[in-house]
Amino acid sequence: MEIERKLLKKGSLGKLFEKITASGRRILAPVQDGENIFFKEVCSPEEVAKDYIQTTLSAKSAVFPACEKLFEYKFEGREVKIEDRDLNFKPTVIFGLRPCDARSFSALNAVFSWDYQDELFKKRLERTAVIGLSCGKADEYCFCTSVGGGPGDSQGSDILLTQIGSGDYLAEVITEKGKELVAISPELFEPAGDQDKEKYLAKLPKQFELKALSEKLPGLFNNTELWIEQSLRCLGCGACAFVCPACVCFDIQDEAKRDGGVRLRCWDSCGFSLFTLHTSGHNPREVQNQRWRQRVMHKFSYFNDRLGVIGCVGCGRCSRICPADMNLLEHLKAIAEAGK
Amino acid sequence: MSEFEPKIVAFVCNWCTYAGADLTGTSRIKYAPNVRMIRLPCTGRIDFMLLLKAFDQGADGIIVSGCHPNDCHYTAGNFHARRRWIVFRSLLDFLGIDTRRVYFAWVSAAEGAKWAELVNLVAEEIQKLGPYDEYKNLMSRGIE
Amino acid sequence: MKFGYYPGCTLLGTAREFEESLFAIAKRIGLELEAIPDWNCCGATAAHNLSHLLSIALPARNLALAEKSGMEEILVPCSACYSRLATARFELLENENLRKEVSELIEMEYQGTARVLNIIEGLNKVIGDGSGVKIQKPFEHKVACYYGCLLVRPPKVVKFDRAEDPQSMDELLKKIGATPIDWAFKVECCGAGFSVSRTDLVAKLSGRIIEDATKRGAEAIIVACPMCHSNLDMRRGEIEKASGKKYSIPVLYLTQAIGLAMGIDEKELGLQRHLVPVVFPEKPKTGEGAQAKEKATEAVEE
Amino acid sequence: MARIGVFVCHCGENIAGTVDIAKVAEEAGKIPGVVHSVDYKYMCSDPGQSLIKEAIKEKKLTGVVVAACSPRMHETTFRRACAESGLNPFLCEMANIREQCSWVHEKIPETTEKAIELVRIIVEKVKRNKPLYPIKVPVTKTALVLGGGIAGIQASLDIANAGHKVILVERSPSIGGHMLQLSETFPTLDCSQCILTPRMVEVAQHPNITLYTYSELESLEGFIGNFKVKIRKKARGVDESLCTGCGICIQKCPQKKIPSEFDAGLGKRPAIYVPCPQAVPNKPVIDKAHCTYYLKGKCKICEKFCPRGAIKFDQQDEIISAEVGAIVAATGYDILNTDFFPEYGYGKYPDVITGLQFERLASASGPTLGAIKRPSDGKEPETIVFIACAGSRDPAKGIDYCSKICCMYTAKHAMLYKHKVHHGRAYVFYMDIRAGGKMYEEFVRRAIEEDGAIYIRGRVSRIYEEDGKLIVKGADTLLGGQPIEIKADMVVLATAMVAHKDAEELAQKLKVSYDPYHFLSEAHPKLRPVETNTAGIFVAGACQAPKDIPEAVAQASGAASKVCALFSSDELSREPVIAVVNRSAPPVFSTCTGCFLCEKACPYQAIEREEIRDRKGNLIKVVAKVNPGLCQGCGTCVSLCRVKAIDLQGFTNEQVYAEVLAL
Amino acid sequence: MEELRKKARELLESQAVKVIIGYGKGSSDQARTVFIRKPEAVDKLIQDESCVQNLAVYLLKPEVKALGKPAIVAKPAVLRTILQLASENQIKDGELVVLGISPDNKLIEFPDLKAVEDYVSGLSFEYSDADKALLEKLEKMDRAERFKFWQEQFSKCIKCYACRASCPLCYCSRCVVECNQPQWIPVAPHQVGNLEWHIVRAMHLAGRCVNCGDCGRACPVGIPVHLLGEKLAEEIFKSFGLKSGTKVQGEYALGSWKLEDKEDFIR
Repeated sequence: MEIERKLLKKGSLGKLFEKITASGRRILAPVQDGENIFFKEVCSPEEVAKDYIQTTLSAKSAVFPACEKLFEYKFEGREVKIEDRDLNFKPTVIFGLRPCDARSFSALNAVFSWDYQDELFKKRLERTAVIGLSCGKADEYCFCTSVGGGPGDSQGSDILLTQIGSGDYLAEVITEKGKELVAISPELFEPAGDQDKEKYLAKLPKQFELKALSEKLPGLFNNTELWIEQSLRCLGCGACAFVCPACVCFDIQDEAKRDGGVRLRCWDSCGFSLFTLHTSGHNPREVQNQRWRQRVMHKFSYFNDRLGVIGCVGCGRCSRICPADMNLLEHLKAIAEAGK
Repeated sequence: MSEFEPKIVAFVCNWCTYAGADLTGTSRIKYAPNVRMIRLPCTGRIDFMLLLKAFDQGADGIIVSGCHPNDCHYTAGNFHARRRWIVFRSLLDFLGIDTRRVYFAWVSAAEGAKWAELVNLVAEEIQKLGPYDEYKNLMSRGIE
Repeated sequence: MKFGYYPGCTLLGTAREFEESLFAIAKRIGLELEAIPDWNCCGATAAHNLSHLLSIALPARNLALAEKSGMEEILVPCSACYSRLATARFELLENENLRKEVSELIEMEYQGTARVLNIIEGLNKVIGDGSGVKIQKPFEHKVACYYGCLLVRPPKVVKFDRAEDPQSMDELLKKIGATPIDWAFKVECCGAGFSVSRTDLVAKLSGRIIEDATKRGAEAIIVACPMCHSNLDMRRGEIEKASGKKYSIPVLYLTQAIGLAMGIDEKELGLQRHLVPVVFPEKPKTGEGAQAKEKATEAVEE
Repeated sequence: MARIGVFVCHCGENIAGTVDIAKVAEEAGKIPGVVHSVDYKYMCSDPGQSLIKEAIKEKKLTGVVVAACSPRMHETTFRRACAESGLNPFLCEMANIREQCSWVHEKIPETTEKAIELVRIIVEKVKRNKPLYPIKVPVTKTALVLGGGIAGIQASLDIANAGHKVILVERSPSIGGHMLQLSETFPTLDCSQCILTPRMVEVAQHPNITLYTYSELESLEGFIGNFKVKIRKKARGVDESLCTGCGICIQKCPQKKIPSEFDAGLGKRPAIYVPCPQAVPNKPVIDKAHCTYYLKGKCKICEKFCPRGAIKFDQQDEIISAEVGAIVAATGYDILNTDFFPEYGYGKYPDVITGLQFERLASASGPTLGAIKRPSDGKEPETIVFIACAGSRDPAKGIDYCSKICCMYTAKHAMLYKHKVHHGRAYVFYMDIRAGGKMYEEFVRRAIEEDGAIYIRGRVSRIYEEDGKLIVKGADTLLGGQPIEIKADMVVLATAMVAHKDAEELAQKLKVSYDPYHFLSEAHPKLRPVETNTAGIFVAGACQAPKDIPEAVAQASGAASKVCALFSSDELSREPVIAVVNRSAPPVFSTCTGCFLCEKACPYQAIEREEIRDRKGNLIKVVAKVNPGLCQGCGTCVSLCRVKAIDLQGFTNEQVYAEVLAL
Repeated sequence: MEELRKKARELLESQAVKVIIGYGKGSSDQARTVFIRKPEAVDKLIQDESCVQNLAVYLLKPEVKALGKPAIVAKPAVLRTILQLASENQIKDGELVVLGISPDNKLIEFPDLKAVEDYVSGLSFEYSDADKALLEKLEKMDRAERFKFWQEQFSKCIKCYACRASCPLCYCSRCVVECNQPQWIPVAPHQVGNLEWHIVRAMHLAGRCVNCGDCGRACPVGIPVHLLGEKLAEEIFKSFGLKSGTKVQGEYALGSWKLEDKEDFIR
């Protein structure tokens, strides 16, 4: 559809929030928590964190929770009774999502609706609308521009806000969902003049050539030296995967109690040695460099080959939080520029 | 059940407290029925995880009991246990878990009466404290 | 070398010569003594009979003061003071609660870093290895080293070299040319505080000490305790009356003996303050000495 | 899938009186995995047991739960029943619904509720039980006895007479120990040597006993039933096989002034010597520290005179290896070094002696042939003072404990003295008189009343010499602490009995624990007085605590009977309730991380280290391994193990966890 | 810093070690771990306040072990870690060279681990003021408040195990959460799973943790997990007088006992 450009006054946010909540939707927005920022349910703009570059965790959990019930079961005497879970999720509006994160939904969707159609995920996604917020600044970890995104990129947002000089927002209504949101309280969305969106966006030059990277990668599989070199200081925790908006790996857990139990789906990480451990004791990815290789290959090569998207949006979280300072961007650059 | 019946789990050593509780029986001393005993060879064998699991199962109170110092059938199991509990209690308390609901006691094979008193005391105290909802409410949390 | 220094009342009074002689040799053997600022009574001899807490608090204050002014080793010449300070330190380190109680009382913390030295330990540290002391006229006399009770008891507090048969003073005296005799009264009671109230008792007890020393051929009794000194020296009259014998044997502080050996003037060592004049019989005939030596060696062989 | 059978017992009215048995059986039947659930009046009765046996066969049960009395009551009964019908006994457990349910609660629904839950808990456990088999440990039926004193001798003879091999190791040149040095023994005053020497000879001639004198334990490995020991046989300088014990060498040795250990320094001996005429074996040793040849390189007179050419100056220590199944430590005691009492002038005054020296003086075989003479001048002492508790019961500067035998031997000494020196005066300073024992108090009274020993309750403060007399200064506390001074000719100190100077080293070699005084610790102060906490090692005599002869002998026989019990079967069979460290296929081998924190925690030193190597023999990792011979199954290591690599058979993590989950 | 580089060069040139585990310049203003294997690369080594990570965590990593004998740059906390690892039979004398860094950034060399022990015995280890303040605040709270505080913290936990991975004493080949027969600790990052994980971790480190604080630093969601270690270290010192990581043959607080251990809480 044709993108509509509107103006959303700073002062109108409160009203907008009210209306959205009133419409039976919950609003998830970035909230300051000590030094961190998490997406939490809010009702007024005051609760929303101001002036941040990136949230600690992405909004992934809105559509793909860290721990999600698949079904319950109960013992009735000798019989086992299974209760499927209801898919009647509360409609959700994610406010203030960064363009990079917004793009991540397509990566997630690509996996969850690839061969098997994952009902839980799709229902959640279907009931989720995104009010994105372009980036006025970026830090040294950001590299969305190098993976096809940008500080003002609208892909994945239903409405994309860009704060302009006055402090008001330029609101680009991008999808039907976006239209619906506007329709809740059209009066708040005034016609926008010809605003130069670009000038309010962070300047973020490309760091490497994605093409060069994805061409080189397949040939590097057996270059153990490289992977060891890059991963030696990696501690093998799962933090990078868990903060990644595009990581989709999960683990299925049954939790049994005396008279029943639940089956849960939980985030998992290819960084764990256990991730590929076979019952036999054999582990195809025995050491950390193989797991690091897997992480890079999967996101920038396999993902692309199979699903036509890459598993990274350049949000830079993995590098920001890594306890061992494994800087992904740095490593990608190294590979892309190798032999140049 | 209208009135709250506390659920009490007891982890006891085979040589002193379990034998002591048998003596309570042979001496026909009555005590509150809401205690469930789990028999282990020695207090040294009682993994602190078992206490958490008991809470997971909805226990409102826990008893850990074994031989008096120097009486351990294995000479030192209870001493090791004692240290473990000193540290574990301090951790639980630091985490705000209600240590008033965890009772430690030395009950020898001869103290059948003491066992009955202990169980009754715990049953009463826990009755006063009420069900351990604080912990039980955790169970459903964090699952979307 | 530098020590903290606790004089105590006696060394400023009846035992002035002890301090005089100590200072006299100290400045010659390069030993610097810094008195504990604002020191107070050590509690001897009454405090511990009246109030245990007080008997610890008094010395504790001195220890704390010393510690505060950074002293690590405090020389305490008077053995009564030494006994009190050592006991206080021992009990404070043993007993956490007592330490708290006392430090509230004296409004100071005592960690235990400041240690107390009795006169023998102190001198041993400086001249124990024989160096640092210039012997002008060797103190070539047969001496009876008399330790008294307070220096060596109780063993678990003072940890003296060899409880009930101490040796360190004998060793020190050998260094200045003296020949310590082997005798039985090294650590016997002199009557101590009864000096005034039961002089008769003191006369008896001290009498036996002097008797045994002279009988075994000592030419001088060397002491390290003002109390012992006053009983053996000042009470000589009563002693002689009680035993009906005359004793000319002088009683010297070991600091005085060392001083003499170093050739220091008698006045500076305060010898004139003694009631029993410090005079020695003619040099013993070498014969005796030789025999004495033989005896000693035999004893060793047995 | 498990097939569990539940058998609920009424125990007449004992359980049925308060618990709704039918309901219990019915509810139990609903528990997943339970395929058979019945109740019966008396499960432990024959028909009751056959109910179980038949069900096992018919229903192909994989586990049995008997809900009845306490397992401490009937577990063995029901497990045997299961075994008889082919079910591994360890797949049977009991739910205690009598002692811990029906007998302690009223007849209310809750009681039945509880019974049901108790059953459920045990069912969940049994589902996870594994068949276990008693641990068989082969037993080497040879005992090692350390120490050839009376305790060692007694233990050796008892074991040997029961038909088992014994290796007796004695560190000195002859067996006999301190008892051989004693003159007479209390309370009977019979001659110590007369009763001991026949036993010594018996040891020497016993076909089952191998005797190594002048030898010491070098090292010990292994565990109960399977110890490997090395014994160092010190070079005697004499070839025992050639020596006839004629003694010419001893007469001819020019070096004759060496204080004799056997005479406690009162007598002299040559450099080549036997400790005493009754020595077993009666073969001399050369004391290298004093032998002129070893010191100066020439002499060899003994060699010249030896008719058999048995003198071998170049003889070397010999290491003997042996395998034994049990060990009895009977290494005895020392007496407190009396240099400890300067106030008593020991060492300075030759006439202040120890009790042991007095024994030698009083002994007919002693240096004075039994005449009481002062070491200094050989005069007969007119006045003699005995000081009890010399070092004992003296926290300030001696040892805290009571040496136990001093009261008695001091009384004996006073008597012996009075018997030999009728006109002499014997004073005894004492704290308390501890004469607990058969005829002991009577004995002391005899010393006081018949032999007129003068007992003074008080301590001696100082002894010094004056004009050839020993001035003993003390106080009589019964006379209000009145000072007492005795001019004595001789003083005897009843010096404290202390652990042997090598006791600590020995304890560490044996891996048995020892107390602060270095006495070896028994496994339980009351119930296991002759065992140590290391299975297969036993204690006898004064190495465990001060003892008199009858006690030492009794304990020795006790230890011996323990050993014989152990040797009574070829294999020793132990409850399989022990810890095991998991093992798995490469590359894991075991999840044990080899931190060995469990090693120090184990009360039985049962944790060993196993090196895992690849084919080339390169070390891959070192992991823990539980020695089934030593483990007693307390499970302390299990709850200590962070990775859960150790588990306790019969109470595995899985079983216990399942029990909790059944709550 | 220069003396460190100099020493590092010597070690590599003399082949005394194959790799230097030290700090180098990292992203933004942080330092990061570097593995120097060539003498010419030693200038990559830096040494300043930004160097906080506990490098001992790498000593037991297979990939790092594969590089050969290491020399490790060790600030006081690392020294304690090394001693603790030694007392747990994970490293032995001679297997590594310790390049000690004194609190005032001076290089200290150690002939052997005993020397490390002696040096450490002379150091005092204080918790950061922030930690002290927070500990105090928590102890002042009443129990229910404390419970609320920790539950809020743990609700953020995503079970990424960064705390475990960054901990040099979490070297178990199979962590207890990975034991699934039985599954002691729920794998799922729900409230109970998180609570039990942190309790177990604290207990497994009790008497071993040297309070380097890396777990707290590593946590991506900012849970002060290291406080648990600090609290228990205090308790253990108070109750048993034991301090982890101070002896080559250290005594494990939970693997030993004293007759007089307190039992005021036992009936």
